Amino acid sequence: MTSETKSNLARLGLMIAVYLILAARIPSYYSQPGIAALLDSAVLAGIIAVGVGLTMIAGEMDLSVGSMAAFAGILSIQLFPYGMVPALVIVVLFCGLLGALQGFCIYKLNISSMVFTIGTLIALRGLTLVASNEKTVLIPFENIAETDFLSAKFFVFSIPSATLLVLVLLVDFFSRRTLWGREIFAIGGGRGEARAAGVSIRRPIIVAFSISAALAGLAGALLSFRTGSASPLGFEAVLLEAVTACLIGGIALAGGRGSILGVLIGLFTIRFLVSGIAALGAPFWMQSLATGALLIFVIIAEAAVGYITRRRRMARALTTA
Amino acid sequence: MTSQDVSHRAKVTLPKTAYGLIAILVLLVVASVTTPGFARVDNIFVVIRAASLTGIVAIGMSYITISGNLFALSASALGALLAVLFALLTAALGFAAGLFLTLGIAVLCGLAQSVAISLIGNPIITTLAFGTVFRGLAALSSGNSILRIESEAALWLGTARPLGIPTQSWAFIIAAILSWFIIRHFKIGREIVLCGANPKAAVASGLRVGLVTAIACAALSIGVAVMAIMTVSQFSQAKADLFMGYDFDYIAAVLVGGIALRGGKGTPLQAALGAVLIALLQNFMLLHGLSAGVRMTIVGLLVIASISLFHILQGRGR
Amino acid sequence: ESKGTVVVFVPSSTNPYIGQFQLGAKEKAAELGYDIKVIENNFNQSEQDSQVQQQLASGETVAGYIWWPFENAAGVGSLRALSQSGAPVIVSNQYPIKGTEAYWTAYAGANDFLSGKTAAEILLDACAKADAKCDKGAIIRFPAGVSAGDDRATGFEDAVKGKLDVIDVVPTAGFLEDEGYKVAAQIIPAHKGELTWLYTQNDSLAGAAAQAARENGLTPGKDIFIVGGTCHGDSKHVKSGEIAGTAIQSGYWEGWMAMQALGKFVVQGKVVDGESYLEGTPDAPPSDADPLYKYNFLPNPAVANSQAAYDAAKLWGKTADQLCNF
Amino acid sequence: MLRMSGIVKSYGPTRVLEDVDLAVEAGEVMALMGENGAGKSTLVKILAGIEPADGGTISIDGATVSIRSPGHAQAAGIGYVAQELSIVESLSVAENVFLGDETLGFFRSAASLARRARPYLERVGLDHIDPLSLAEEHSVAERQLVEIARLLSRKARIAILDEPTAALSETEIVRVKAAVRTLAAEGCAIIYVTHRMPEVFDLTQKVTVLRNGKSFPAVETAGLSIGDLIEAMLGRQLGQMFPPRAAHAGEEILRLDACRASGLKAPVSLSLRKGEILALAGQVGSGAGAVLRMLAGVTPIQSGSVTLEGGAYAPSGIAGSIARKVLYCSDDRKRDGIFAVRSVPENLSAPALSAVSRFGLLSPALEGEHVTRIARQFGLGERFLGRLAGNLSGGNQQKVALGKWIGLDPKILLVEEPTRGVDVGARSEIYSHLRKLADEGLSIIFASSDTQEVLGLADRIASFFHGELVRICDADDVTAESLTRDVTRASEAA
Ligand SMILES: Nc1ncnc2c1ncn2[C@@H]1O[C@H](COP(=O)(O)OP(=O)(O)OP(=O)(O)O)[C@@H](O)[C@H]1O
Ligand SMILES: Nc1ncnc2c1ncn2[C@@H]1O[C@H](COP(=O)(O)OP(=O)(O)OP(=O)(O)O)[C@@H](O)[C@H]1O
Ligand SMILES: [Mg+2]
Ligand SMILES: [Mg+2]
Repeated sequence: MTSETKSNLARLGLMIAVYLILAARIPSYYSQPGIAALLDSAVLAGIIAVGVGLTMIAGEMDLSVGSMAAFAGILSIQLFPYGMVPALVIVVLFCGLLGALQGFCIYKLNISSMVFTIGTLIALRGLTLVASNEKTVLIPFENIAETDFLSAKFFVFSIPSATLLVLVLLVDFFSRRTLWGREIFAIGGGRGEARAAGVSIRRPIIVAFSISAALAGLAGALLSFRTGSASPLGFEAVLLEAVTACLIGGIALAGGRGSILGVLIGLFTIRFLVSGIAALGAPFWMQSLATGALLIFVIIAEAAVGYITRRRRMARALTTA
Repeated sequence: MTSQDVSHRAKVTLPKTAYGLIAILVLLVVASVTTPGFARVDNIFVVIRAASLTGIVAIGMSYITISGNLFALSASALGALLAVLFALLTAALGFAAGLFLTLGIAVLCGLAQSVAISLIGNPIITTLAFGTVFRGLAALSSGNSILRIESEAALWLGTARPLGIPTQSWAFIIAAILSWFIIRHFKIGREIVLCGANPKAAVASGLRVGLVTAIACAALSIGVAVMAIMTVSQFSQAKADLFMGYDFDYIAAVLVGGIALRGGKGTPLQAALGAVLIALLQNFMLLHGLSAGVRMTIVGLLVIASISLFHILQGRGR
Repeated sequence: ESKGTVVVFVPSSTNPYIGQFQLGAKEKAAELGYDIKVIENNFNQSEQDSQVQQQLASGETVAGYIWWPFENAAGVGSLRALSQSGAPVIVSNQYPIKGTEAYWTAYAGANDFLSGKTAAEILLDACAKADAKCDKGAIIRFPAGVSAGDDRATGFEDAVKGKLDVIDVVPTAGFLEDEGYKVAAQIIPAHKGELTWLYTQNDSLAGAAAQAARENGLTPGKDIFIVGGTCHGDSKHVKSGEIAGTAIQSGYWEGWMAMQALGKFVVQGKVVDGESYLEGTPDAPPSDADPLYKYNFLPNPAVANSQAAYDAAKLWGKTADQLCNF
Repeated sequence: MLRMSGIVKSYGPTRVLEDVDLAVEAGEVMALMGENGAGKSTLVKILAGIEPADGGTISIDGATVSIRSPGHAQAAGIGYVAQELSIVESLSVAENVFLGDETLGFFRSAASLARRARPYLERVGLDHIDPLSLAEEHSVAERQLVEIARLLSRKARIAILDEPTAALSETEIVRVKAAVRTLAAEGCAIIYVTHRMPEVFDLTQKVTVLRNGKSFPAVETAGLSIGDLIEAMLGRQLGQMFPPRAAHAGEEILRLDACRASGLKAPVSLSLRKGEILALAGQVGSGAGAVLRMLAGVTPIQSGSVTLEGGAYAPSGIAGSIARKVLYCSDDRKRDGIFAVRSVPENLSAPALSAVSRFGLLSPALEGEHVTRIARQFGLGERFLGRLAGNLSGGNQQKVALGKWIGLDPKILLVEEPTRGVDVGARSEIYSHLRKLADEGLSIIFASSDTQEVLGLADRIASFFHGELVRICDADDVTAESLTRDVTRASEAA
């Protein structure tokens, strides 16, 4: 068993523990509709976390996803008259394009993406306000029933939550089994090393940022369609949740390590926790404290495990030297 | 986390603060030509006042950045916690005690974060987690109510204008000069810069990296405390939802000031200039009656443009 | 014996007004014999949406819902889902969007249009009393995109049409003093000698604006008239006359009346079409036996800007001090 | 086959290459030599597409090619092993072998990569390694060999190796040499950058020398002597590489009694006298460096005792050893020796901040005095003082890394690989500075895998093998052969 499998199992264990602790007090955690709702609640942060996770694996971080999702939400509702599917496709493509442009600038400027995307985070939010005329935009109420199919459940899945799961599998496959995906891991694990070995830096950066933006766009559009409206101020908190999911899911901030499946585990760990605490009727600061505590716990555990493996490796190197 | 290759090319020799000054001058000229009422002296004071509190925190944040710890995401939440605690302590023990205890607690919060950063090795995650905890504690200790204080001294601190300049602006100017002086002329300042430049070499040279992180975190916490105390004093009240969503403002000021995120370079003065530049632009747009969306878009573009410019001027693009 | 659980969706008690709302709802629920569960979302509409999903999925039978969406329009989908559960839904605080009537049982809460209108009346009154010429002025608004701000501005502008000249509508970054101060401190000097009044949408912003005015050599209540229109936190600016006056908008009573509306529906089983402005009597709260209307509005009794007036002001048996300083 | 002509390259205002020519034929190994900073790496980086050239042409088989990215270089059949490791630690060994190789198709599985990587790993003697294991689990030497395996897998027509053996021990160097010979035999044109003279004479047919960014026509290796080569590189004759030894050494200053630490398999006992230079000779992983790290407080002393000037010495961490004036300079100056983005004076005063400040305030006068003293002692010219340390050449960087300690009045200087990657000219300067310091009473221990350096610089030599101390002798009693035998005892035993 590789160390990565081990760490993923440990994370899975943590997720199950959180689930069981809360399930003991919340009956709906066992019921089919309850699980369906939990899955649904993970869609927004989940789809976005997949994209952000990919940029983190590349050793970058896309901070602009929240604004991108809000922008996509406004755009998709405004395009609703042309039909939902065309609107969705246009929005996702457009966001993907914006993301590619952003990735290209980051590559070309050779600048830290955290610096650059703080700028786009602010600018895109402003643009969203401008595009929406600073008002929440709505699907006409007579048409709102048209979006019902997005909330319909098939067993425990809805279309959005199935989309999330399919996306996770797809992106996981992409990241592990394709040249472009491996390039993302390579430049995250060692930018200069990968470049010296002949890996193009431009392609993986552009690919990671355009996937991240396209997924943020998809999440924003899907969620806005489901609720039938989009607010220019929406999706502000999603970045922190997505990044937290990635971190709990084992994606290293330094890049190059982690897996998209791990992100899913991290995501459900916080969803179980946050939804559970809210469902118990506890005030917000309890959610806040619990999330913070969980994150601190995970990173300290990680630091400890890392320390121990380094010691072991050193000891092993000594005995085999 | 940075995408730069480690390359050392020739640098443009003009100090980066000069670019900030030039940008401010250009904006000033353009603005004063196009905006009636903009170039008046009192409007300049208004802008500096508007930049003051953000600027003080940005100055603290620049210590984090220069010391090689990127940035902290817990400043706004810590601000809320400190505001609430300052109000509680002042109400219970009086202004002086409230002031010093709050500063003390701020330093402790900074130290706690620095210990965690040293253990975990990642300032962003650590402060992300601490931020949620601070906000939770702020809500918890405020009991979800508005905390009012009645203190003449606090009111003076929050609203007085010695020599016609608001206390907040005094604090900002003093903080900028003081922190520049510390970085430039104090031994610990040099240590901060060196630790940011290369932490491993700093350890090997016997520099106190742990202490440096602690000082940087404490500097930010003190900046946050000053902001919190002055805000509470000005309005004689505190709430747990103060400063919500401000973190990116502080970071934007640091970035617009042209401080390299990789650490080891730049001075707190640049963060102060960045804050003034953003406030100047905001003021200009406010006076032009631009809508919130347009204002935000332009500030975002300013951040992008200024960081790109600094970057290209240093010849780091591809 | 409990009559069932009422589930209350609110943004977050980190905001003291919402804390008061919860308190009012809880006390009324206890009085009526209901259990209450409050679900907070920390100002995040998508989180609130998934909380609704979660709640509905639990299959719990509830006595009813109280719905305070964080983002009014964006929450319509969730509101609709709640209504489809069959349990009564009382909407509160955020004035329902036209066209959604089928999704909720009754609205019980503040009326932001009314709040804007009351503020306008206070302002006009103050100008008239001081015999000052009020014409040009500005509205300092809640952040762009917040619907309560839009509604209050609309109510205010409707009420002052033809009487005052609104030259500027400026969105702030937030709802709190420091954010209001930042805007006011830049707007006032830039329009010096031009602004005769300011409407700031709440008293936190008004107090900050008064401070900014004073710092610019303007005496609030003389050179410039400032009104917020909802008492909130610091009453010192009202008592000292700096703010032209205020109105009691009580989070406590809003939560209370939302819960009362739900109780009324359970007992009476019907909703009368139309609007009802609950009477702002000083002493007795409205009776549970009154009919439930489709729209039930919290009264916004105006309070004049003097210590005496403030001390005398009462709503439904609680003093202004109890209701405004939480 | 390959012809580069008129290559020009500047970094900002500094011209690094001016009008450089280079030509290699198929099946030929060409040594590229020159002092540190001569521009060797820059030249091969241009060929490998890592850096763009400002001017000049590159032609392959007579056709002019334009190489603007590593991808172009690969397409042109150029394989490249970089001077710094280019192994991504978080990827598997197999993926590292095929890193940057787009010919394997868009879809790829770990198992098939591993299968394909195995033959190449075997050719560089890494058959014991699991191709699926992560690169970080292996030693630096093994990782370097993985890079050679990558070069083999590329089926390159032109292979560039930039100091491939700098981090390797003799046995591994043998494997690299064998791999290079096979490549050449297969008709590959090879550019081989190295500072190691024996390799040049052993492996290459021609030598091209770069000096100050200018190239000299290639010469046949066979007709060259070491002296000629050095003269060509330096543009002058290297008088005496090593300074004369000390006439006498003082009393004992440091004594180790049966000390163990991580990296050591058997207890080590040795002593050091005042003004003496002691060499710890050994290949990579021999434990020579481990002794230094133990004395420097980097790794704890697990057992045994150390006596410094008659008192017990057990440093807790690096600050502890600095407090006792036992100072350590590691073998990786980029990593922890210099502050690349800060100026040279700031680097030189870094460990001595307390000495150059008063009441916590830096004193410009004290600092200036401190810096000029070191600069004078270490031959760092005025013109370097205004520069960022990262912009200096390797030799000058090493002077900064070493020199910064001198200001602290050390009792014992511990130096690991004092001249790794430093050219002959700077090397001889560093040796004479170290000797001068020793003559003034400083005691020096250095660890080195360079036999010549050990023999030339040390008063006494302690040889190490596989974590054990082999023997301690006076330098006069040691010959190159006996030393090589001591530090490679394994090959004898095997
Ligand atoms: N990215 C860069 N920016 C600025 N100057 C550089 C850069 N890379 C190299 N230099 C400078 O160019 C010169 C040539 O460097 P190069 O690495 O090619 O030398 P080299 O011959 O390979 O030396 P070594 O033997 O130390 O490897 C040196 O003076 C070096 O300082
Ligand atoms: N900083 C360190 N801390 C603890 N252990 C280390 C450290 N560096 C290396 N080691 C361990 O010490 C052992 C020997 O290290 P290394 O390969 O560098 O040989 P060395 O003793 O330095 O020999 P030399 O430098 O002469 O080649 C290795 O197994 C390594 O794991
Ligand atoms: Mg080189
Ligand atoms: Mg070593």
